[in-house]
Amino acid sequence: MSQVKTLTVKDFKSDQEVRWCPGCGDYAILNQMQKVFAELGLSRENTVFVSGIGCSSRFPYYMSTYGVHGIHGRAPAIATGVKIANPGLNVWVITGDGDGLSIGGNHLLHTIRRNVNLKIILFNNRIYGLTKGQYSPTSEFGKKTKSTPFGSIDYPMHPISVAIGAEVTFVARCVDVDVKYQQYVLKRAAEHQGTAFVEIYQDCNVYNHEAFDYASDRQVRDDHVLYLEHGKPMIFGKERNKGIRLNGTHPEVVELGSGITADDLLIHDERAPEPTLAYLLSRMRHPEFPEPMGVYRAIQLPTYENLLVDQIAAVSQKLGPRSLDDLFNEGDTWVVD
Amino acid sequence: MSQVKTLTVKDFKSDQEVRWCPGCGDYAILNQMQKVFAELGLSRENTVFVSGIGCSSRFPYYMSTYGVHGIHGRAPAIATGVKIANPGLNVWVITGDGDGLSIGGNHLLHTIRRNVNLKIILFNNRIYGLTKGQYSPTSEFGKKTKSTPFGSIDYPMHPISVAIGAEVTFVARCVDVDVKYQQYVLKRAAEHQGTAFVEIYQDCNVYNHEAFDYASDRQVRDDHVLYLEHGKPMIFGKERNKGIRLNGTHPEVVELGSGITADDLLIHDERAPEPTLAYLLSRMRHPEFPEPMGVYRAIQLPTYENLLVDQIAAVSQKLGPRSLDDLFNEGDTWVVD
Amino acid sequence: MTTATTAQDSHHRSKATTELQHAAIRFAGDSGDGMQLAGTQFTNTSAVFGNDVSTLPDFPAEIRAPAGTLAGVSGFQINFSSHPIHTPGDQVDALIAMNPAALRTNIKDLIDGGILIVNTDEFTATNLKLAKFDQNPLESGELKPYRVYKVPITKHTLEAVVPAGLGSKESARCRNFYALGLVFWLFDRPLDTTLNWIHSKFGKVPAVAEANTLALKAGYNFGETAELFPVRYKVNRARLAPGRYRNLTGNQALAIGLITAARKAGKALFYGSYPITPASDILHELSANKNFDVRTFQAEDEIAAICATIGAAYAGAISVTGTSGPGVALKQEAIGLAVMTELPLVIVNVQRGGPSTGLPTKTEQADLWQAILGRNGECPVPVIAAQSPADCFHAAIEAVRIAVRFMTPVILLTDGYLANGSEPWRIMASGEIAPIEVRHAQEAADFQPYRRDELGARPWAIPGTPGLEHRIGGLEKQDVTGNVNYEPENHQRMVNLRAEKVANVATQIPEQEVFGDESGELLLVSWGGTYGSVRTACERMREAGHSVSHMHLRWLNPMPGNVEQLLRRFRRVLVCELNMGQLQFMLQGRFCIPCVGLHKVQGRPFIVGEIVSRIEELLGGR
Amino acid sequence: MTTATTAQDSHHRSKATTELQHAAIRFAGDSGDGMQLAGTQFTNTSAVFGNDVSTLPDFPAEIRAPAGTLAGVSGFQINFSSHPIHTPGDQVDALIAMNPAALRTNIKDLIDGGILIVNTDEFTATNLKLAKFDQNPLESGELKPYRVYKVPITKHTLEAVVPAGLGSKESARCRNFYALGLVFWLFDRPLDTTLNWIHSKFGKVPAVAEANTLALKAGYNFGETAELFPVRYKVNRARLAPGRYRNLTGNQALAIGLITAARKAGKALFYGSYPITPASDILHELSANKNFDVRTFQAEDEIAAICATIGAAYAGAISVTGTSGPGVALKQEAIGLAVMTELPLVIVNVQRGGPSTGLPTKTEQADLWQAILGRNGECPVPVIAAQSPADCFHAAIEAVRIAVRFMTPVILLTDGYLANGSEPWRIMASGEIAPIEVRHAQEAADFQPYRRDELGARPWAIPGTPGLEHRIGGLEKQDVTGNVNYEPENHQRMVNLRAEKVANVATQIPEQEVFGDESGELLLVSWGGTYGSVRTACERMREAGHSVSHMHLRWLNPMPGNVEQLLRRFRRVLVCELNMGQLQFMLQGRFCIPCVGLHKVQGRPFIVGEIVSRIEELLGGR
Ligand SMILES: Cc1ncc(C[n+]2csc(CCOP(=O)(O)OP(=O)(O)O)c2C)c(N)n1
Ligand SMILES: Cc1ncc(C[n+]2csc(CCOP(=O)(O)OP(=O)(O)O)c2C)c(N)n1
Ligand code: SF4
Ligand code: SF4
Ligand SMILES: [Mg+2]
Ligand SMILES: [Mg+2]
Repeated sequence: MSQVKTLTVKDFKSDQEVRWCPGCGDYAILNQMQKVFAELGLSRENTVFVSGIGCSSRFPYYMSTYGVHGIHGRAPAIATGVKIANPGLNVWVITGDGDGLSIGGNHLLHTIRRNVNLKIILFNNRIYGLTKGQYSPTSEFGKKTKSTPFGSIDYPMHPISVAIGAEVTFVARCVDVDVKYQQYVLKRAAEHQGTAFVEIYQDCNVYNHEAFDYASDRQVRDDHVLYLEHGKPMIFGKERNKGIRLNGTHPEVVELGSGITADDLLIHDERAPEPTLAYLLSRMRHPEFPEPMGVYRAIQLPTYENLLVDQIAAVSQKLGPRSLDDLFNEGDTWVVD
Repeated sequence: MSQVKTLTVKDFKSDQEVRWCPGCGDYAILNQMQKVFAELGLSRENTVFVSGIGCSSRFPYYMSTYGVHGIHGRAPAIATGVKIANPGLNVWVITGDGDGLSIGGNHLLHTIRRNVNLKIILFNNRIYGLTKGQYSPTSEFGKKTKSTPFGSIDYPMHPISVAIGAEVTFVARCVDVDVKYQQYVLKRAAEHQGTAFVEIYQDCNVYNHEAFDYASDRQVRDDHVLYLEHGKPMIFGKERNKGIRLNGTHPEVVELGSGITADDLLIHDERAPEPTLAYLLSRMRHPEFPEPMGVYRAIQLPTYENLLVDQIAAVSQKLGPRSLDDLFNEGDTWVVD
Repeated sequence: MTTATTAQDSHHRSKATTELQHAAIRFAGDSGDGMQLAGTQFTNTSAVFGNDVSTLPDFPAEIRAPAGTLAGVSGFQINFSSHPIHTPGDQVDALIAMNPAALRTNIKDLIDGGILIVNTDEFTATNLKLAKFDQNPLESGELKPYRVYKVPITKHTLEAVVPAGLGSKESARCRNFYALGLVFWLFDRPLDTTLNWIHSKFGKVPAVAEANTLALKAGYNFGETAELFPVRYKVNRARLAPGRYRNLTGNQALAIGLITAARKAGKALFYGSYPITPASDILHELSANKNFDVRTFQAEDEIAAICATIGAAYAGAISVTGTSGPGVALKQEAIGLAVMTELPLVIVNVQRGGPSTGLPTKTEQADLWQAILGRNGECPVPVIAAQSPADCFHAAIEAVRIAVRFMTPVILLTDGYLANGSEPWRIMASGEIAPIEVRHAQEAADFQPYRRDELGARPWAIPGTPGLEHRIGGLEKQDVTGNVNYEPENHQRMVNLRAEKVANVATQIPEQEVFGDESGELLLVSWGGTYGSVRTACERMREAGHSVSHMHLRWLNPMPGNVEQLLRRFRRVLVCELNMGQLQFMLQGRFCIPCVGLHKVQGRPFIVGEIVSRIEELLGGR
Repeated sequence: MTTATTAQDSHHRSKATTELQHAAIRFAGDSGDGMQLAGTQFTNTSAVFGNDVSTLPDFPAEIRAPAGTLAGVSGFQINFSSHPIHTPGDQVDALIAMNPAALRTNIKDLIDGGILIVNTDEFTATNLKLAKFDQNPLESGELKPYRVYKVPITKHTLEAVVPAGLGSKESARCRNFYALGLVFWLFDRPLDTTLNWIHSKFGKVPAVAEANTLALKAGYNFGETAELFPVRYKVNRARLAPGRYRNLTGNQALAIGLITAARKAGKALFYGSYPITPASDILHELSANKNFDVRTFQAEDEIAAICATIGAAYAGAISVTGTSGPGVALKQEAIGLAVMTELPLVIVNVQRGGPSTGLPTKTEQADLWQAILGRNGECPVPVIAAQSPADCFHAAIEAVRIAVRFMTPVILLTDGYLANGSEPWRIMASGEIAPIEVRHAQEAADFQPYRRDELGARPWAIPGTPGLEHRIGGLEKQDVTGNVNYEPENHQRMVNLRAEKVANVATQIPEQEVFGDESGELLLVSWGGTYGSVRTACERMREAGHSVSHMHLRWLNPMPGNVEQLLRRFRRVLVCELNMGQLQFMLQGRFCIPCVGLHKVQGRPFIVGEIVSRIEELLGGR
């Protein structure tokens, strides 16, 4: 997927005017994506961005790669078709919390379990932006929106927990404005072979402004998020004086010092064959817990499209070269003369 | 839901001829359901069975209650409507591994996360029965079926893991032929307030015969399943000499004796507020592990329909009694005379 | 401003006032300029004042485009008059352009000699470039045909609102109120409706309330004092039927109609929906009225929405699902289930531009085939279309009434134009609306779920009723018993019975009426939201002495029994639709009567002139 | 057995042989009785022997009903002849009834004087009751009109297969081979085709192979030796076009056609599907042929299936999705996307009985409106229908060819009758089939994704091509550039361009032909799977000297350019369809030519007699 002439960030910008609301978190993500593509030396012509419908789903128009702006919720399915038809392509899916989890939840689930080699980036702004502000499957319980003027009575769903329920091979999270860390996460996703699922906390400036302030505001965020590092104990806090300890199958927040040291803490293992640790991390939620950022899980499993290609090769080998005429003449035949 | 005249098993049989293949596991489940209804003294007129499409989904025709044989995959949505329109009804959903997890996966997920008070029984035979034998989302990797003559390349999904990903409030499993235990599980589901999700291993006599022999054959099953008991250590085996021990966040099978006692084993806690233990259990799979049977999780959370009814009551209270004429005359009005 | 008489209005001290029979004006600006709000306020004021009004909001695509761009322009047109009107007007008599982009995209709709008010502060080099002007149009002379009034609206606003003490960004946001005040002055409208609104809306944020008030008054006073405007205009009260009125958008009217229908049936209202432009406001409106036992369910998708609606109908609620064309596509399989299970529900389609995602914020009538013919199998469903914003109220009630009476899904078509457009609605007394009779089966003896009444409806037996336990589903049913049945003759019989049932709806709806003579040279045929423009065109042609009549179809399936007979009374039939001829095709398919069509698929309603031209062409071509 | 001449066949030693021009027979029994297999074997043998054949399998509903019940009856009808035939026959000349239920449900289709072979062993009290016989029909005299042969088939089979050493259940399972052997004898067919099949199928389980062989021969020998049958029959070879033949079901033919099309295009074949009766066999067939670079994707639902197909088309594969009516309902939104993105794909609809889940295993033609008119917005799609099982091969290739040439989704309609029915296919040499030219855009200079060629097709530029990076989607596109565009005039233009493109398909398909005279009294019009029965009816009427012609429409949208002209040449037009008049409505809608219809919605094909009666009625009613 790399090519001789390395491209710059600008080379990944399309000629279309970017049309999100001023201040929308989507801009930051677009910029990081273009940066990551340039830095990884990826090519335009071998890349396809596929999206559904939503503000976030306009994303492909702004990348100078190939792209499909699909229909609502169906991007993972479209992308699966692209990948099967041409496994050599670098295929990214852009989706929103409504697009990917509401109408499109099932496709997401099945794409994940099949481990199709797609990078799925879910822009979670906890709202339906494009349709002007209804609550989404990730909106908080009790949230007042246009369609819930008296507060939502739906318990939200948590994208990472759901993805782990489907046994995703790569799952990670980051925040729109934390651009450096976002680049790291996007790069990790880009490098993964298999379905990489990334949740990005994204500010919808107009309909759900500051929903993620706790995790993005520099003043407070260090106490509210936990940066996961493979093989390292889980320490967090502005002073790096807090940690996560395991109590049976439950995590608990502890203060370091007075007898508790880093050795008592849970060690992150993104390569654990069992996804239980990742699941446990996905259940750590604000405000009770710091919310884990970074790579929850990254394991290797043969990808769907490789299995497919291999099977076709094996079958072709086994059945030998067969022509259309062989196919036509299969089974009982007879001659009329 | 109970009534004065208690009904017998026979009272729950409809006048329709039961039309599954001879030997199909569905018969056993139908019988247990009728038994459980009689034993719990449930009424016919306040019960609705809703299903999708599939062999299993013919179920409602055979119960003498109200019933809707819906369209493929949509039973949870139909049932949600029934429940919202009349929260007093006792609503059961019957679905298959194709109906509930393939085309209907998203509705299942959202019903679960909303905690609608439905009993969802998934007949998992790991095959599409009605359409004559294609692989389903629960079919094993590599399985040869009509649509995968060279073996399936899809990794299966695991219904209980998925349900826990959506943070289900009640989830359990049992086997078709283990009728006593099935009755226990169905009763527990019946008593739960909220979404109760039950996976039943069901033999498709024609297209996937004996897929669950390891868990149903009396000769071997005790070594292959683990009966969950709340507050009890996890012991299994024909000799009850094996157990499950926690190693970090991973379970491991241990032999009791030579230093290892029941005290070293994991204690089941179906009421754990965190679903991590339930998730861990859902990952224990044959042949590496005994597969847990019984109630993985059973916690209390206000149900969707109660929240809805309460909200309507609260809003009505707050806004006071308003007539249609009040509604008509809202906002800016003016008089022409 | 077609017919104007000059008069002097006494209670104003200065300047001449010209009296008009009607005027159409348009506020146009950036999405961030608050044009929808200004338009709505002008509408309400005019309506409260006593004019007949008709409005046409024109949104940009869903996401806010960058400020100042052509894609970001938002417009709101109001036609107000002293006589009954049916449309927002073809062209406008006055245009308020808040920036160059708004000027560019709207100027072509301003009549020659029309009033153009521009916010000069926004005619900066950047904005001119964004609007693709090489030269500043205010200087190039290209605006010569119009009466141009250059007002530094932003600057004036900022000055005016200083006492409120807001920041400069928030202060500038009041400029729509300044513009509104100016236009109020120009058309001699009172300020009190808007002042009340500001008070009730921003009461809790006094600084904002004050700033908007100041801006509004400053605009008004600018008109009064500046030497700019030689004349002001006045549009007298219309002679509307006496009564209390309010202004309703189609979506509001539809929501209120559904609540009314449910109350009139004495039942809970279930509304299952998934948000989609331009239908979402129905969900919003209903969600805000839970106290009427409205149970809204925002589903995970359109399929879940209709399936839940089917479940709710089975359980006995008045059950409705609403969406737009792409959503109906997803619901068709389930509509088939509702047809087979014969359950009463209403499917609302607020049509938008297609195909596919198409033009989500624009109007169109291209889902008629989808509604009537778009399902697998022989799957007939009654279809009704609302004809004006306020008529959505009545159409909703009618749809529910037929659904319940016939035990059938009913499709109710509206469109983006009706949904967001508004008109005055004479507020009915709830007692004027007939009850909707619901008969739930009760009697267990000899109960048969598919035994039909004289109109072909099966009984509505709901869970909770002892002895009526029964099972329904999507497989073919046996006649009378409703059991699953695969017999050839039974299938044919059931297909026939379902078709007859829907055909019987024709016995319960009014005979088709024709506006104008009952026979003649040319019959205009329309349906849905084009009612107003086609009726207006017909009126104009008749005034000019032509033999033109108008038949507006409310029920598209089945059609009233006398439609064929009426069609045959005219030498020619012109079917006007915002599609490429869907109704025309269906009339021909049913009656083999050759029709001609007037088709438009531009995301916009007809303008009356287009219809008039087509008629003239046809009449000329005699 | 209409026209029979008696002759003596020399190489058989005993009994008289009657020569027939054709015969129709039906195997009927319980689902567990292996009737589909017996029927298929008889078909293959007859075809290999050299007859023209046409078959009609008749499955029960999907789940196996309990043994012996009426709901569990499975049938397989074969019409075989010495002259070309188009249908499986209206009635049968011989019926093999393996149990009372099979007798009850099938006897009405046996001609008076026809041969009835019953398995007496199954006429037990229980089975008689299950089949709702009060009296044993073998004794009641009610079978008098037929030539009844009572054979204890089960008992004979059990005795015959003893040497194979199977258990009694497995032994009994061979009774279909016994029955088959007997019928082979009766119609003087060779055993070798079936013996070969047994060998290749059960070669690995020698005991089963042996048992089936023994049963088959025992049945044959019983015919030879028993005194039961006074005469045997012979149907000579047909004069088919010379060549090698094989028997194909519609679904097989369709799958092979798709593979051929992809090979002829030099591309991978992508097939995205979700199982559904009666389309699933296409998926099965294709999955078994992965070595032709066939990439089957069993999706999680129909929506995912078509969306993946759209993705595959974008990426450059020959892309097809297959389903039945309810599945098409789910795919419509995505078909709209394919229309807007102008990507080449084929959507196969194997129609079944509707509406809703309907009669899943039965045939119908009621999805025509859905195919042509069933989407939101103005959303035209070319539609082609296959006319016979083997024709599915050609129709598949044609559909792909048009999709690729015009950059458009194409809907290919077949039905349950075609899908499961079979007929001999003259095996083509692959060289006889023209290549499908695929031109992928390559040249970056001045590339425009929506610039059209002379037929209106846009370029197919696929990912991986440097310099052609472009983005497409469901929002309205700007002409030429393909950028998102909301302008009114552009929308109208694009709607027109899409319509014109589809209309242009008419330039690339053959002119419409008429069988019989090109003008006259009555024109029969048909489409899809009713071809055979309508053609046969036409032939019969013409033989009887009537002025009746037949126009079979292959392309339903667009229709060939000369259709209107042809229709107008006949005094009356009779449209025969397995629906309530969908094509008729569309012909009237387009051409305003009043037609009459023959409609049938019974889950079954037309029988020729029905059509003949209707024609006679019409001609009589002159
Ligand atoms: C079939 C269909 N249903 C509904 C819609 C309307 N719709 C468009 S985007 C959207 C939700 C957008 O929310 P999300 O995915 O969170 O994206 P965001 O705009 O917040 O980025 C909805 C409901 C549609 N376009 N198509
Ligand atoms: C929309 C739609 N797609 C496909 C089908 C065909 N279909 C019916 S049941 C079924 C799968 C059944 O499998 P499962 O849910 O596991 O039920 P089982 O028969 O095994 O009990 C399918 C694919 C359908 N009826 N409707
Ligand atoms: S509505 Fe929200 S998510 Fe959409 S573009 Fe605007 S700020 Fe971004
Ligand atoms: S096909 Fe399988 S699941 Fe269906 S009824 Fe038969 S045995 Fe049961
Ligand atoms: Mg969102
Ligand atoms: Mg199954």
